[in-house]
Amino acid sequence: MSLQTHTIEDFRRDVRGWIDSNEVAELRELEHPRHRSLRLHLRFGAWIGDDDNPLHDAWKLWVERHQRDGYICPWWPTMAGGRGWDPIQQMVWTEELAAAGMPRVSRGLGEHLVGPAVFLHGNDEQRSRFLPPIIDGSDIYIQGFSEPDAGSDLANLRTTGVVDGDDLIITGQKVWTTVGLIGNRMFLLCRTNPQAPRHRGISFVLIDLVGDANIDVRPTRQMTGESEFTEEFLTEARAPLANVIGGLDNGWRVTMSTLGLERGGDATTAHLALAAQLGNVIEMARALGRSAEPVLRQEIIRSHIDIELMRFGGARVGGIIAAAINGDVAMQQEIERVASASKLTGAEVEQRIADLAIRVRGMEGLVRPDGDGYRTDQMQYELLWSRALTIQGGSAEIQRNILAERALGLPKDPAAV
Amino acid sequence: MSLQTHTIEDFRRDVRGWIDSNEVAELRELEHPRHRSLRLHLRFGAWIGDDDNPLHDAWKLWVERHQRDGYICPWWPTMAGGRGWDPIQQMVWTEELAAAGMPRVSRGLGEHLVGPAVFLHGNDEQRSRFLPPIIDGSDIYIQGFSEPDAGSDLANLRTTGVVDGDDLIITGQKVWTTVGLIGNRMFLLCRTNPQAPRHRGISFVLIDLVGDANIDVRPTRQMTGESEFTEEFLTEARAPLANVIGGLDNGWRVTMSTLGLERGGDATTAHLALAAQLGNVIEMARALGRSAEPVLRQEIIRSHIDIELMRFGGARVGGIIAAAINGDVAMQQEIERVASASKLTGAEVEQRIADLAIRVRGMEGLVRPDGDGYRTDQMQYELLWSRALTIQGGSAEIQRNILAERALGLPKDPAAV
Amino acid sequence: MDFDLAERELDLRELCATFAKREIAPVAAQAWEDQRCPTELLRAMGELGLLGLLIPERWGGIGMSTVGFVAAMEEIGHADQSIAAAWQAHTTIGSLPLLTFGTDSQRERWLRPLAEGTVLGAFGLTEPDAGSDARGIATRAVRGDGGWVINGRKAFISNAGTDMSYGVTLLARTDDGADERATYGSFIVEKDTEGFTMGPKMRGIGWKALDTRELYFDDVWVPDEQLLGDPALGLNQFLSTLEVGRISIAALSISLTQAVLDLALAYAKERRQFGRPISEFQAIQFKLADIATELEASRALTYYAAFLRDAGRPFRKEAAMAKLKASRTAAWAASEAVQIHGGIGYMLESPIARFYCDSKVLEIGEGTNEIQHLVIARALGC
Amino acid sequence: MDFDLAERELDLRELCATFAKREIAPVAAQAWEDQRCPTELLRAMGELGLLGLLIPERWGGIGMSTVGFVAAMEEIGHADQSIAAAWQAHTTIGSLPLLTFGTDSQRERWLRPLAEGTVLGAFGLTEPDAGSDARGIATRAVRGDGGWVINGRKAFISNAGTDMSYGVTLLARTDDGADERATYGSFIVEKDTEGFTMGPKMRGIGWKALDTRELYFDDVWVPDEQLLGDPALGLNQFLSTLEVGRISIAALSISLTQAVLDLALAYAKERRQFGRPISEFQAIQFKLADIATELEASRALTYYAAFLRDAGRPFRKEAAMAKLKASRTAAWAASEAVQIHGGIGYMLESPIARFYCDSKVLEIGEGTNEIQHLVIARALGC
Repeated sequence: MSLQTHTIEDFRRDVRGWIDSNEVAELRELEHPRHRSLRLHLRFGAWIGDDDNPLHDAWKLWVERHQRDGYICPWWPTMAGGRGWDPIQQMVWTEELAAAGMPRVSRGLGEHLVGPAVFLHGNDEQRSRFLPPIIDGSDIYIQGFSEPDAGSDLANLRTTGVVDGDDLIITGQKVWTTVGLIGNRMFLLCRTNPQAPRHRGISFVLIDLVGDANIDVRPTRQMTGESEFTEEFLTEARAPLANVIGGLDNGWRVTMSTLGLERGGDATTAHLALAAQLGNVIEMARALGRSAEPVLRQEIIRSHIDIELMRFGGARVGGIIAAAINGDVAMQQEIERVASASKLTGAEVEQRIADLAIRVRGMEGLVRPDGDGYRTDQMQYELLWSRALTIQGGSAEIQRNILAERALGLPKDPAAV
Repeated sequence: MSLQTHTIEDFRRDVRGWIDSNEVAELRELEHPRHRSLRLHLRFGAWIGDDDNPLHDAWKLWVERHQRDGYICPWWPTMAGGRGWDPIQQMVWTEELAAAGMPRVSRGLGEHLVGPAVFLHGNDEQRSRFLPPIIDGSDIYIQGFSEPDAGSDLANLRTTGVVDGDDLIITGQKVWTTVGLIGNRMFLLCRTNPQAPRHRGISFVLIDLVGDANIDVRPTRQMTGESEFTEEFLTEARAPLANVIGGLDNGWRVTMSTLGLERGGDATTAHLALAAQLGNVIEMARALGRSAEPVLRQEIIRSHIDIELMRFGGARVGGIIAAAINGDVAMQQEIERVASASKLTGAEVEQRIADLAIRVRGMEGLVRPDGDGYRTDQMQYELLWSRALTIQGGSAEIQRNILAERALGLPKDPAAV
Repeated sequence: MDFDLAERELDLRELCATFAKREIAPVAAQAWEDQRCPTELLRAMGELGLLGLLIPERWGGIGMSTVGFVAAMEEIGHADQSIAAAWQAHTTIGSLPLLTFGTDSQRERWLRPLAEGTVLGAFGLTEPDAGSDARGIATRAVRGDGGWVINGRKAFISNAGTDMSYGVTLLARTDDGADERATYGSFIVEKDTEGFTMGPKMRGIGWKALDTRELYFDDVWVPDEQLLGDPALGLNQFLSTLEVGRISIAALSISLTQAVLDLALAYAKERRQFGRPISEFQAIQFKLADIATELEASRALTYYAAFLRDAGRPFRKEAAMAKLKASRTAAWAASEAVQIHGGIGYMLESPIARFYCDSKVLEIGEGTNEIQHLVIARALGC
Repeated sequence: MDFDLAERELDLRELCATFAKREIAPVAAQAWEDQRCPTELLRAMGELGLLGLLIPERWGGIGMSTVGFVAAMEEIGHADQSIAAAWQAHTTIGSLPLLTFGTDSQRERWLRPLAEGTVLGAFGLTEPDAGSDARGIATRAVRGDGGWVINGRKAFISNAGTDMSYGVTLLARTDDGADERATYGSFIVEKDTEGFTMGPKMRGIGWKALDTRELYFDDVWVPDEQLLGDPALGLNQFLSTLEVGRISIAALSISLTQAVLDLALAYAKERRQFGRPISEFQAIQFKLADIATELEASRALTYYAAFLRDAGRPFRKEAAMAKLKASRTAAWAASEAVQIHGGIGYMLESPIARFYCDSKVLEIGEGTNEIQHLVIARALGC
């Protein structure tokens, strides 16, 4: 008797077949470092600027083929317009795309956060109004969660939402918003009931950024020289009450469950990017004739081991997410635990690999490439970018602290950073 | 469509039912620290000394019930006398025994190394001669691999085996043998062809220790105060050629494949012991009123994260081992890779937890308990014992180096420690 | 700046090096194995003046600088950690409260024999249930019969139970519990005093030749002249005289790190694998270089703290840093040194195993490293 | 022992502290942003005598001790790492070869202006393809036309391309390739020499105000008087004069660690979360205490290496240790300090981000830390 199943391999064969028949070979070019900024935008759901790029047509073709066969947001439930894939299938999909050198068509935060919030917590009207524009790419969402005083301590948010007739009037400042300039819509948290305890009285709202929105999106510049993050000033911005997902004052619950899913989704595939980065370091070490250096090897293999363990963790999370999408709350907590573990390990591994890369490369690695603007090459970008990984979305310390409470039942102490 | 399967839960129910009906409650007492030495022996397959212990009868009853229903070496293939369980089933079995507080009946190295060597590489005559006495507990094996100059560099072994008629005459010294005093038989590696390259010309032999064996087993004393390890001096010890497994000069291959399986087996369940140790630290922290200390929590959760990832890794290895037992060599290499990753992480996590335990406990933790002999309590034992984990069976450095070659294809450099 | 020892300090170091090599090293392993405090060695050290190291000549000592004390410790601790631990407990907390708070007649009576090395000094601070906060001690001294009556229990007290011990100086609360402000005093209790008993020698993971015990005080009466200083003294004021203990443990730590580095280096040069001495392997070289580097940094920091004390300046923060850094380095270096030794390093009888076992207490004793962190953070203004 | 600076060193430190605060700090961020070497500041430092720090008065310098140099660096580097990097390159490798190997007339002609601070010094050692082993350099000088003809290429050369630069002193092979033993010489090449050109200012991740370039030598002819010392000198003998460079990077590293500690501490006391300043949280306190401790250890070790040089004793091992320890501490501390700052620390314009970016080169420049490990291991006899 054996419990093994081989249907994963059948699925993999199907996926590989579709990619073979539909791939747009020119898009392999996107892997080139000069397209980093574009890749970042695509990951967040938009082809922005650079319309003259000859790849633009290729990209449109690739997206059309996805749309034709229903491969956009494929992990969404069928009632939401997806294919209902479980995360193992997603992982296979991602792996096969990577193997073929084809980019994944992502709808960014719309796909990973707004969609789940709407299909898990929204009403039918909201589902039909908000989900299709995400799938067809007309709505690109940015995230309005963090504030100057609400980073790790998200529940400390100050942005207010005041009911005025059928609208919510929103005022406040958001920071640390990923590539905020590319979106036409924002999902945000605001405090709609100042009397309620910290975690209650918060609402999850979708709002338009275009037109006369009273929302000022300002780019900031990060260590990498890029504006991966923006800040937003909302001055009496209006959103219809019908855009509140999961009901007024219920935003914390909506957020926690969808954030968990997002992290879970990340956990299933996080090892792939890390393995690729480590592969680059190994290539670099080989090219410099340093791959036999014993101490270097020890460091490389340490990272490899962590990545292997994350890979297995990813598969495990996969199984759990499948249950959670069907609304199993206990499972959502399990995802949160596992995904936190993966995110924390992944962030530190990524920092370690990025640092190793620079040390392998030596002085050359510290010289930024020529060209306009503030350029960095891929390894430099990863070095600087990786520094943010243990800060953004709740510092590593806070996340470990939360895990100590939830996973190990240690006493609650939000101030015990 | 979902690829999830629920038959694991069915299996778990069956196992739990068997344990409920057959458990011998007195054996829960074995968990007490004063039985540590006995537990160690049981793990290696023997109830040694302490025959007056009132638990002895309970243990015999528990073993008889296993034998009656075929639960000894249950993961061995059916042709070898086992039940053909895959490692996920084994893991469930171990988990359920742990949940019930019942000890696992292990046949020690006979079960985990000799058995697989014999059923994978032996002939039919050897299978029928060597396997049943392992299952019925009459043969307890100790391992004769490491030598003074062949620790991390195992292939450097010097013990010679000279063919003399139908016998092999073996001379040499073995060290670092786990609980060598409890066995009646030894499996060892010796060099039977000094002309062959390092990894060839080595044979895997089973030999009797009792009677006029010309093998002198000497205890040594380790940091823990225990004799976990012995050394053996073989002076023209004789073993019949029919005891050579896998053919003369073919011992390296036999060893590598069975060692891989052993490590794989360990990998499926290694997280359990670590989780228990971490649980003890948490208990201790609670008892001392320190469980809310932020920095302590951070360290606890770091170990927890690693254990979680190992748990997932274990499940993964499980799947692979199932294939490897059916003789798939490619799978064996995959096990080796994964299991090495797990072993290396596990060893470091165990050291970290043991160290943390002592720091949580403070000065009290450094005082050994009263009583005869060189006593240590459980946490002290773990602290000192864990120090051996990155040394025994190939140092962590060597193991990482091997992994660098096998898993990442870095250039071979055995001297690059 | 001048990192050289003064001539007197150099002479002392030389003396200690010779004594350590000729007298301590040959018997250390056996004393550890026997779990016996070799007081004959401590008496011999006393004859050389080493037991009165930090005490002025006026009271029978040799009035050495703290820097000289660290240098001496480097030699003693390199030969054996247990004996060094006994010696430093005597030299610092066992003697200094008498020097700081004693009257001349108390100094004459109790400090002089300690400094001259005829008896061994002990200080009773820690209690079984007080955790790491000294404020939590429960031992009390109350006025009675024209003196003080002491009740309580002390734990992990070094040097009080040997055949060379005279008794103990202990800390007790002197307020009646009703006052808002807790006050503390310390008292000299000689060994045959009625009601003063002790447990058996504790058996440790390391420091096995050090005599450590629980002490019990059961209606122990002492006359006023055995009260040391003002019984209304605050705790911090009192404990500050013990800050040199942190420098002392830092010095003990660097002596251990040097010892394990020497052992690992010698082993690596001798042990061959894959046909070469393992000292030629890069991974081993890097480990050794790292140990040597962290050792040198710990050493420089420890001497810096000692220098500040000698110069009469505040050294609380630096002493805490030295203790934190040096003990952490020692524990890590001992573990790495065992790793370099491989299997042989895991044998109980190997010298490296002895130092490894001894290393564990350094991070915990004399204020855990958690405490050191807090002391430093406070000094930074957190 | 004496850890205090001498009066002259204290005065220097005071001077540098004032200059750093008044002149460097206000413009540093802008110079970094503009990626421009602010030579006006270096000229001002020259007027204060700071560019001739390690050069005797006889040649226009102020003849300061190495200890004094480290102390000065603590102040300069605390204000800005790029300017400190330019200054130290000038002060050590840019000037010292001329002092050590120059004839009096060479010293008069080239060293004096460097020491008096009217021009900026540069040394050309590294080459694009030579890796970290200086033995591998390919630039060659051959006898020709009664002088030397130089061909080759140098990379990552600081200070050669500013409006204050006079040229460069560079290292080249002087053997003809047929000899068994490679020989090396160094040559002074002034900036307008025919065939001597350079690339644009490199754009770094950090040290953005430092002028760093590739230099190209294309049949560059120099007369004999621009040859420095014996052209048959072995490489080690030559490189040993550069060992002070390791102390210099160690000093730069401790100045960075102090800077990021100060920034993190100030931020932690000001930033409130969960209703309290984050400096009250244990996790933050421990991080700050750890940084302060490793800083103090690195500092003590760096001064120790400097002391050895001043005392005329061997300091190769200690300089390598100081460089290894201090640079590793700086890189780690900068990363932890960013972590303490949270999101604000990740903004390119924040001072902490500037120091973080600057920290990366410390572990790699002036001999990677891998090299330092090997130097130390060799000194240990491996």
